[in-house]
Amino acid sequence: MKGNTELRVRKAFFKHKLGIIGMIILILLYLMILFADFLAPYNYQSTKRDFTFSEPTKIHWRKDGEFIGPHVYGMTKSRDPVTFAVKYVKDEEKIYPIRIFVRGDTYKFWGLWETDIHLFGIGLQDDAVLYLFGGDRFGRDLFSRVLIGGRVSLTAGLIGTLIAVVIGAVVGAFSGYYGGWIDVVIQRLIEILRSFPRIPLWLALAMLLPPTWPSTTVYLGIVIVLSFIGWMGVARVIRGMVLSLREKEYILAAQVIGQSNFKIITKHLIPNTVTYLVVVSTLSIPGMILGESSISFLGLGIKEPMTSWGLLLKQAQSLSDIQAHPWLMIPGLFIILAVLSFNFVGDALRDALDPYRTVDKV
Amino acid sequence: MASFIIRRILIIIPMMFIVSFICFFLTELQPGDFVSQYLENPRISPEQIELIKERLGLDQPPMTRYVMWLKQIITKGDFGYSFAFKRPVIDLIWERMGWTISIALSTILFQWIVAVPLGIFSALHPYRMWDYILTFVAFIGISIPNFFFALILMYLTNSSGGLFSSQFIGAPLTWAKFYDLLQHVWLPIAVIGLSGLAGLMRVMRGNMLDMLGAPFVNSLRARGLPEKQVRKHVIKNALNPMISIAGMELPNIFSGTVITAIVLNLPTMGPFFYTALLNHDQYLVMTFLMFIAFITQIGNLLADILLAVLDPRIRMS
Amino acid sequence: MKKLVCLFTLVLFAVSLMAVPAVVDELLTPEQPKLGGTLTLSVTSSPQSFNFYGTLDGVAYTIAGQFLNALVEMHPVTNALQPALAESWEVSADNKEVTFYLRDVKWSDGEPFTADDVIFTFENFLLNKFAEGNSIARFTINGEVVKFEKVDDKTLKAYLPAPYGPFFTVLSHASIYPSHILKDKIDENDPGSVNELWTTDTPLNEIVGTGPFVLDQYIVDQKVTLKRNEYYWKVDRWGNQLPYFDQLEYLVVKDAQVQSAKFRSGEIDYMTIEAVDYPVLKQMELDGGPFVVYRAQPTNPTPSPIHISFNFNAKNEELAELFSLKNFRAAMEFALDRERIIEEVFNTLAVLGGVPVLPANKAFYNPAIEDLRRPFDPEKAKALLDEMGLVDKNGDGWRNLESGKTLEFVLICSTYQAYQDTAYIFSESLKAIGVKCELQVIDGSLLAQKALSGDFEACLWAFGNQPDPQLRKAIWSPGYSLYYCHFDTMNPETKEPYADLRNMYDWEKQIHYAFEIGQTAMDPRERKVQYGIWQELYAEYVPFIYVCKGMDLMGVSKTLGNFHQTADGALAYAVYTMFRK
Amino acid sequence: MSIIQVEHLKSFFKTDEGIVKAVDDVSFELRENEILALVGESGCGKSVTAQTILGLLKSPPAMIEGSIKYHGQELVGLSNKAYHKLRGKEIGMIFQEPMSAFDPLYTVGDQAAEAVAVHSKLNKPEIRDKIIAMFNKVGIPEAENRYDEYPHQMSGGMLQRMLIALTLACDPKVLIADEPTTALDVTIQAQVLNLMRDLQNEFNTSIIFITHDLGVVAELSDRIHVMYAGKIVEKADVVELFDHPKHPYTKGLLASRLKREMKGQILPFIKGTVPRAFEFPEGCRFHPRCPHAMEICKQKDPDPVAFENGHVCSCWLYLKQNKTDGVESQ
Repeated sequence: MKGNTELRVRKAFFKHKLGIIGMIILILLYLMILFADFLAPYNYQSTKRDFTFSEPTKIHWRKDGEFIGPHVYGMTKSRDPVTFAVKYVKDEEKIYPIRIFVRGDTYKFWGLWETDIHLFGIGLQDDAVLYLFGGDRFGRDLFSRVLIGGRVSLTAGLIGTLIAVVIGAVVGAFSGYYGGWIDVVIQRLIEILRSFPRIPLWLALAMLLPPTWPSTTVYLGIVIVLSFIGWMGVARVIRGMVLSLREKEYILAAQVIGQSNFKIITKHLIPNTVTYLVVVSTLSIPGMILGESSISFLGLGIKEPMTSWGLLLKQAQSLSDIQAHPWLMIPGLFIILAVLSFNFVGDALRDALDPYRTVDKV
Repeated sequence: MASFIIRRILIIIPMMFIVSFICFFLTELQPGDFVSQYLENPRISPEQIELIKERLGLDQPPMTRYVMWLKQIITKGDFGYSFAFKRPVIDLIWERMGWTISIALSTILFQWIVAVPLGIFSALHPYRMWDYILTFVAFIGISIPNFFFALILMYLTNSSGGLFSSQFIGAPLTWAKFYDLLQHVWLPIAVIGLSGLAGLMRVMRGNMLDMLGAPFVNSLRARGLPEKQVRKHVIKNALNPMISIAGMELPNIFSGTVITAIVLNLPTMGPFFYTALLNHDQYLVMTFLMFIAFITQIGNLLADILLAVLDPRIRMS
Repeated sequence: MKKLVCLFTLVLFAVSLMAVPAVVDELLTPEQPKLGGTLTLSVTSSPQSFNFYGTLDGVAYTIAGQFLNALVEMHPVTNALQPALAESWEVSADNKEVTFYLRDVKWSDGEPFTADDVIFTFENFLLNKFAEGNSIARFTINGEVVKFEKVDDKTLKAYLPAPYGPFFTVLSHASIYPSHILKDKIDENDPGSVNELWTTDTPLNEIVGTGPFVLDQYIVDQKVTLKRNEYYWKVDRWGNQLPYFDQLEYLVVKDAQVQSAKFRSGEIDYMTIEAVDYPVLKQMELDGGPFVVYRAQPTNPTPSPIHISFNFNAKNEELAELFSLKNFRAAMEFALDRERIIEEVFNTLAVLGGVPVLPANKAFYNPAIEDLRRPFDPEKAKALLDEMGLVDKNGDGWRNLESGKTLEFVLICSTYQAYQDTAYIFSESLKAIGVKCELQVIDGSLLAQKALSGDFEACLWAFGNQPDPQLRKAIWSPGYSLYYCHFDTMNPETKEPYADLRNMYDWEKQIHYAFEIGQTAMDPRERKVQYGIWQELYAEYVPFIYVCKGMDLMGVSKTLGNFHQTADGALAYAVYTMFRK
Repeated sequence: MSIIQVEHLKSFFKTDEGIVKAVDDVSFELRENEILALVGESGCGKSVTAQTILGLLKSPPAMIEGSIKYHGQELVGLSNKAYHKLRGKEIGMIFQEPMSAFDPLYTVGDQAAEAVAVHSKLNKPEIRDKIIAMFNKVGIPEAENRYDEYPHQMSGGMLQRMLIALTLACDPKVLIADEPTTALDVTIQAQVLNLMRDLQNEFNTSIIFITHDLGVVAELSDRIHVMYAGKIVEKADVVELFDHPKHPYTKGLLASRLKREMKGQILPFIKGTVPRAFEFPEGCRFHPRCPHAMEICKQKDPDPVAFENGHVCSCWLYLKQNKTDGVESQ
């Protein structure tokens, strides 16, 4: 019977076309951040004076009509004498072929071993770059920065949700299982915390993070801040589910044979809510990704030299940037893409796992 | 029913106490205080900073200040004094209420007017092209960061935010002014509304699908009711659960749009709160948070009452 | 161009004239005006108050500046001091007594302005230590406060405890309040209650002034409107009473982007422009946009040029010792790539600036510093560090301290983008010479708190600046409260104003003395010499490494008259002389 | 004379797991003034048959073939609009769970009135009077007050009476009762059954009575059709069926009824369960559970065999003589 359910769920999920597309995009995105250093042609921090605000590099295939493989040309920076706008002039004499497994900036792959091999690139050149998404104001490669920034954005939501769901499940299960005054206290507390609006509470909490923390700790702090709100919704629903589950025969049986309450909760109650937890997790990750980007956008979150999509987008917040350097908005597209995909997957999962729709957005 | 409402109202009182406590310590834990911004001003000597601290009561231990604050609220209804504005915080919040509420309510109205029919439409034609298109558009709506969307819309429409052109700010209400307002106000409503719209639409669609499959619907059909009348029953049943969502959504629309309101230059409480937060204008921040929590409670209460009015099962239990 | 702020000239030529309105010079009125209309500007937040002395809010200052005047004022373009509410004055031979002859001016409600108003303002606001925005420090000379005395309704005497060079400069910041309006509103028993006067909920007809405009309407978080003051005391050279505009509006615009959008659409008449936005706006101008974009020599006093400082009293003693070495700081200056910062952060729209007196400030700028300034030279920086024994001992790419620890420190800076970017570039350059510099970006007020409590290692910051260095003595003179790179120079008991000379390096003592002498000297030449000494010592010993100063960039609607750039590059305009073409 | 004539009716559903043949080639007729019982375990397609007759299955996803004639009018493929005139007015239906047959947000009276108003030209007070009269007729105490109460305020038995009352208030010629007593207590069941019989006598309504309980229909109905897995396996009148059941399934159903004389014995039952609708077996669908299953049963579906007294049964046991023919004719 269980096998059948699984089959049905899988079938139902795969029927949801948008869900599949979302799933594929997410897998690609997470693979991307997993191998970010390798995929990124440059170190995300390395600045290049001669390529500030350089537009996305054009890749050429032919030289004088003859196919010579993908290559880029050398670029010279100049400034408009009146407007002081930066301009780049290409030098067709200087040809740099794009190769794979090319040597470039050194990095520590997964923090394990040092290497300088990148999937593709033109190597380190003085007068040419391969900036697929253009350069930022320090001449850093936006493509590489998007890849690395994704690490923060995509994992913050994931870990934040994980923490939220774990806390929510445990608190909810205890509340529902024990009932009585414990339940009353927890429910009131949740109700109180839920009556604070999300973004102001996030901001107020983000202000609590000591600004002197190193960026990695700030990152953890942000994750915890994000998870702070998510858990309450989970706890409420889990409580409801546990309330009905605890009347079930097998729980009564477990009690009769004298299993400890803790064991009953962790072994019998929580596992029975896993379906719901999975759906709820998928559906709350997008909110957290957006939350991280909002907090970073306001400058209360991730700070330089670390980076995240929200922080990258902060640099594209001016109208003149939209006009002069529209490529700076690319991180915004990545946020949309990731959030959209999570929503699709979550929706598909909800439809598949929960045909009776007990799961609503938390 | 009356006892239910009274009980609900009474619960709010102890809850607000806890809320006030949380608010206070949330602001207390933040590094720095209001006078830290004075430190770099060479016009102000360290001695004077001490003086200001004393005047504002910042030299007292936190617990004393909390008790004092609470006492003032209970005995005089005085929520304290804004350090920056030298005025009672409640006045300051009150000044900004008008627009905040108007925009929040119009946004909710907009969301419902758009989301409910689309959700119904989507549910009546499930898994068809239009359903997919609406779903897709709705999801894009949730997925765009508000501020980003606001910025792009501003750029595309050449708008400069705000609610009025400058010549109409403070001008007496005329048709021209109203027209000017309409020209401006659609932007924040669209931006803020779009993100919630998708969720509402999806919920409405889900509720509708649930209800369409409910046994009583078949029963109604079997009695020979025309499809139009059957749908009326279905929609009414599907709408009810949405009311509690509206109750929950109210506070977020009230204040959850801080960034959008900054980007769009709206005279609402969100940006005001953010500035106060950065300024460490403690009583202002606390009162604001409390106020929102209070609104939420009221929102939930109203939702519960409305739900009870509309649903006999709740009304009578 | 700029005439010196010459006190003696003023004393000699300040003749008590008949009660005629002041005529504004040609610099501000090159064009013949059209009258009427509305000038629309913007402010970045709602004013926290309309009380100049009750708040420390820049927006409140901007607005109060339109309806209040002081006894003397600075020329908006040349910064030269000129008579304002005081029509003329006499200084006694010992430089300790000044007699002011007040102008025949009416408050905006028609009441006459008298010496009582001045006395009232000083007593209750300026010299009231409970007023949050008081100016006691500026009117305190050697620990004693300046005293004012009424002679008759139109005459007033000031008694200075000692000769005080910047007296008229500080006086130009002392806006005079109407005593007939406020006298009854002050709670005698609570001198702090003055802060609660003229808050934003005060009926605007109770706020009267002598400035060109008076408050008319305040729409919370949206707009402050001022209307023309019928009784304003200035006229143009054709005899028109000023100001030309009937109305002055400040739109409240929190977000810089919205401000920019409003300017582009012509809703705002002029605004300062960020360097990064310059190219786009300039291009729009060239493409026939409705505005002109100016690029001018920096004269704006705020902020001062960005500086980087190292804490001589850092908690880490090894670093503290290092930071107090001149050669280390010199090495840091060699490692500072100013050219790159100007190019990348400021789009080339910045100048090197002074230390911190701006080159445009002819009255005090000492050009000798230009030769002392250490240009970007990583090799020299490396050599200096090598020489000090700060070499990479363990081969990890970072230099090591004597104790073997990595040479690393934390550089704090505020969230303001240009500062962050500057700090980032600096840390990158340091990386290249083997010095590890961690950036810590924190909120501005928190930065102030950390820096001013000595809780930092290195700091990138900019203070407000003033044309007269004396007004910034608290920051730049060793021994004062804001000389935050070396707090040991302060007397631990009294903190201020008594410096502890024992803990000062010789060069710090010299700077300290230069400021003390400059303060009581009345001869501008003498003052320039003293502050010149300070600038040279700063350039040589770099307690603060000055980076650069952004140019004054401004976008101005083409429809605005009497807004122009002078021959030597400064922008000339005043709210009361501009008009709509 | 037959009121409803069902011929070769098929109701198939397309689902994720394949095509569900819920009703597969079913033919029967409902005669005037009779109570026809459709009997079988749950999941045999009884309810689907009923809903198909009333056009309540949406097509798609339902695929409906065959013919349903009501007074000679073809119902398969009838437009929704035409169906509206039919439902309630001509053919009424009573559902299994009275609790969920009402919209919880309206009073029962309003819902009844709404249904009556669709089919009659009476004005509001008249409708109200008619419904209250009907409520009284089905034995609802204080009918006047009950009219303005909500479904959740009433017991299941009461609701079922109301459902019957409001269905009859529309004066239908045919009543389809889909397990009207299943959700009720035993005592209430008896009341409802008695009520239905009385009403049938009074209004001359023809009734299709769907149930899984042979005991219930024994006294109530005139004829019985036994359904299994989407097919009618046996048709007979009551006495004939109870006295001479032919199909092994019918026998099994009869055997598994509680009888007083069986005290102390183990209750016989049909082994196994009704297969899920998308995995009906090949051949005779009952063969996996049939004690008499033969090789032929696994391969081919039996055709109906007619006996005396209108008794019809589809089973290879009675087709033995034709067995070889059948295989050969394949």
